[in-house]
Amino acid sequence: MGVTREKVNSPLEDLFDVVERWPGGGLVIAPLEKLLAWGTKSSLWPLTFGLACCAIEMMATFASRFDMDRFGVVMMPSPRRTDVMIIAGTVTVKMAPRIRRLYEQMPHPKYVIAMGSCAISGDHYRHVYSVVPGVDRVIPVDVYVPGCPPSPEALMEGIMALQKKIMQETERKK
Amino acid sequence: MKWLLVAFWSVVILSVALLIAAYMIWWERKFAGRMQRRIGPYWVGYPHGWLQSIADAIKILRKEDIIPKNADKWVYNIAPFLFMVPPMFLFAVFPFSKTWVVADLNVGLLYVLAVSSLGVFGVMMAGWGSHNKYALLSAMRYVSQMISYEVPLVLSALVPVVLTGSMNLGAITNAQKGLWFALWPVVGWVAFVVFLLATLAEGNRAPFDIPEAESELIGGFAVEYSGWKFAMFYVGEYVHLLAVSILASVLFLGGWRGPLLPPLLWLFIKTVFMYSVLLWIRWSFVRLRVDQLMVFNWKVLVPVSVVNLLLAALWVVLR
Amino acid sequence: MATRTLEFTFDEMRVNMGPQHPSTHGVFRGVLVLEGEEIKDLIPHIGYLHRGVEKLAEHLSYVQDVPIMARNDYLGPVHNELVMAHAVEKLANIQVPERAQYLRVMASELHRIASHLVWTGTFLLDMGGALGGGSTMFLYLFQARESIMDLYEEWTGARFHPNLVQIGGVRFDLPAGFDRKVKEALQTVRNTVNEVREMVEGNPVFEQRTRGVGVLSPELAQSIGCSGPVLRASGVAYDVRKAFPYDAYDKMDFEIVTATAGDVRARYEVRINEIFQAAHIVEQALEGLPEGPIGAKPPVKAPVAVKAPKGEVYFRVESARGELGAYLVSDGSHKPYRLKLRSPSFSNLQAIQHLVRGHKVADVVVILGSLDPVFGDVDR
Amino acid sequence: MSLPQDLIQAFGVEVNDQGIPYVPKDRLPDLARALKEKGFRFFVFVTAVDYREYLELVYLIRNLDTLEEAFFKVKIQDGETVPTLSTLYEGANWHEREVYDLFGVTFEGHPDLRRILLPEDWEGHPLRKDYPMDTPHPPYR
Repeated sequence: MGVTREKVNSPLEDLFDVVERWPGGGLVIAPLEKLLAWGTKSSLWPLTFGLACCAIEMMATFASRFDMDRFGVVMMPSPRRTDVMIIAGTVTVKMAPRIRRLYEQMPHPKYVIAMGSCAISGDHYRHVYSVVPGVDRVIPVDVYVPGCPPSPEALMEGIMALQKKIMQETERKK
Repeated sequence: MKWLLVAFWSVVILSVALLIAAYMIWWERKFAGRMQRRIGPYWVGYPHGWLQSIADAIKILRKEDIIPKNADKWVYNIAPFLFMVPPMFLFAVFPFSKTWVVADLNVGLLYVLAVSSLGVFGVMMAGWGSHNKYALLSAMRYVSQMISYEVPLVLSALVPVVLTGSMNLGAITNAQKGLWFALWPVVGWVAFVVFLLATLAEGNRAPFDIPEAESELIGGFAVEYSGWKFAMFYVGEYVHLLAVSILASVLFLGGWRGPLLPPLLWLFIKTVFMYSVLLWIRWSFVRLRVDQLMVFNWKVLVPVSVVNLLLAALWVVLR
Repeated sequence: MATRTLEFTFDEMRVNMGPQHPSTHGVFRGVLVLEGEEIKDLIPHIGYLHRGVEKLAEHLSYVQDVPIMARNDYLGPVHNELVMAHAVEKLANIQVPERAQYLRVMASELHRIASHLVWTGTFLLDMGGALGGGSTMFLYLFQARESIMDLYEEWTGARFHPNLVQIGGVRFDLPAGFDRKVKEALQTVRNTVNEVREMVEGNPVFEQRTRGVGVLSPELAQSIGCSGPVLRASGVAYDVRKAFPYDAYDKMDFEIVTATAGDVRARYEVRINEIFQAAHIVEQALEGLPEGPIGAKPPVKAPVAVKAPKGEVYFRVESARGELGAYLVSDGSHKPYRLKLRSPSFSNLQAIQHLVRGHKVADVVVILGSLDPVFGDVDR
Repeated sequence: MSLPQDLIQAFGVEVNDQGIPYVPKDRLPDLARALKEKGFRFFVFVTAVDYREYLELVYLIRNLDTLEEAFFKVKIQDGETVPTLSTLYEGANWHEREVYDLFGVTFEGHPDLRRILLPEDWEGHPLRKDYPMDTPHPPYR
């Protein structure tokens, strides 16, 4: 069961689409889009949101020793301001609609990192009646970070992978 | 042609103020990082992540602009402007050097205090227009806090006025030729400390950041705002902080006065110092509760500043 | 002169807090019934992390159940492993070698320290906000916690869920030169905690926020079934480690930390002092560590290796949150017939409804934090 | 794992060959009251075990001063109701809700008997033996 992502443009991107249709517009837009992608990649703000064990490791990743602020990644409390949602922990049937709703509250462009094997597949709980086997049944996922729980270094690599993906998105469009 | 000149300088000062606000955010993140034994922004721009705020700005402009279905659209849309624009007006009257003032008002301080309290409207409208209980609660807290803390703020800002005998900010700066007001025995010290505390509360900073309290009210009055509208709230707060830091250095630290270095640089150094003091307090205290905040204001700050103002007046009379 | 009283009536306002909320320590949802800023009632909703562990345990064998249990109380995984292993050992009458007992004590006290460090950090974070002084102290304490995580990484190969306990012993022996590192880590912890105490204790803001807030009487605490620091802060000196000693706890010299006020401040004090007590116990365990086997070597991996006779048993250990119990019913096979986990967080959390009434919104997060619920443990 | 001797006689408690006391369910509130008067104030837990033909409720209450434990069971048939203890012990409130949620045992006189761990609209009681562990629950599972 896959979940698809609908594309919503921001006002700026609407403007870009108009300009792109003008003769020679593409030449102007291509570097600008690259700039936008760079901006997005350099300031990924995740939602302060943890579910289970992985949330503690997520906190450790944002704490002094690993310090995600170096990459411009800072936690934001309100989903309206965030770019990334890190699903850190087991998703239950009771929680799934709430996660879906939080995802819908985030403004486009938005990304999801599934952190830990529970969020990826349900791990050893996948056969239990109340557990969703994988958060990708609820919302589309961009990066999977395996581990139980993943070490902070692994989550950092996941965020790097997401940054790489954001930069590649612009290249694929051309 | 004078108005053209004024317009030109206004544009220059406003854009510089915005740029400075962006770098204040960066400075805060670096400063907090150092306090918390981490590095802060590092990889976005070499050296020390100096492009971080620029990247944040670019990203936030790209974000989708969400308007909640049940929001009061007109109120919701206009609130960010009402929050961000008033603090920008303040830069008109600040003396950046002996001659460099955009509008040299006689009642400069009155203007500053009047305009800076306009931000309340933006907050109340944001809280009401968002159709969100957290935003509404937060806006209520913010308004009550702003109105209460205006009293000690004004009373302590009046001390330099009494000592100078003028409300013109340039005149106040000139009066500090010998000794900064912040260093005046007792009267000046008390006024400076009260002003600092009231400034923290006005600027919505810890330990008085009750309206924004993430742990209770998620994100405060701007909880429903996304994209560039949120950016306006975010930057507006820092523009406000910049304005009050400048105001504090003008009122208490001798403004642009100082030996050797050019006046603008002196003002800059003092402003950065004031701002860093605010940050230092912010990143080392836990938050007060809303009722305790009010008690602190009405039972401690207001009486102290009233007595202090009386002392200052007495001193001027007896001199 | 006639006095005139002004009466205000407020409309009741319901505010939903959670399950996604920056300070609910996981997935707690509380519906606040407010009158202005004052709380009339709080309707708690739990179960957002109900993973059906008790059902799952019936389908897995005893050997497999031990590491699964670690995921419940994810701040003190070793305690959960211990309670499961102990229950099976008691039922099947398996003896644990003495060295393994000491290692178990050491591991569970290290996790108690780590858990209390996280608690103190998040508690201050709730009070000071992510953008304020609270986060500074939070980060200091997390840095101290890292030193303990490092110890685990070296000892067991895993930072977080060590899988240390196996039925009949422990899986891993100490690496060479470990005692020096433990002492260094404990010193780091002590220094950091002292530093944080210096920063918060006596600070008027902190004292005002915590003193007299959320007072829990000893009678109510017992009737609810609160245990651990929450109970001890109300003045009841009950500690499983003393009352029903297991492993090598009867050979350790430590005190039951209590406070009498029963408010948030008392709970803070108890936990802070427990960090020092736990550090003391770790040092004793390290000094008195006897030589000898640590259990089956290589570790038992076959799921059907352990069988328990028909019967039932209740075993309890002191986790960082209180009395963690396992009620195990066996039908004589290698799987449990029924496993009930008596989790301390579940019982402690019930107090929230009684504690918040009449307080302000800002106190809710402080009181909730002071109960230290871990939602993996609450919902199981 | 037992009850104080005088209570066993006073409340008609049957003790089986393994020494486990079974309390008749209509005497349960009286027994709990007597226990509370004897100093058994610390409520540890209540849970249930499904033996397919019948259910057993398991109670554990402790006296923190003497560290004595009162451990007893109540045997019920499917569909029978049990008097609640939540009026005597605050802690029984959530534990009984949990038993209701996972086993479907109804507690008479409980102030707020709703599902606690599972969503309100859940069907079935998962910890019963006839409930398969991997029951699907669309749309997410």
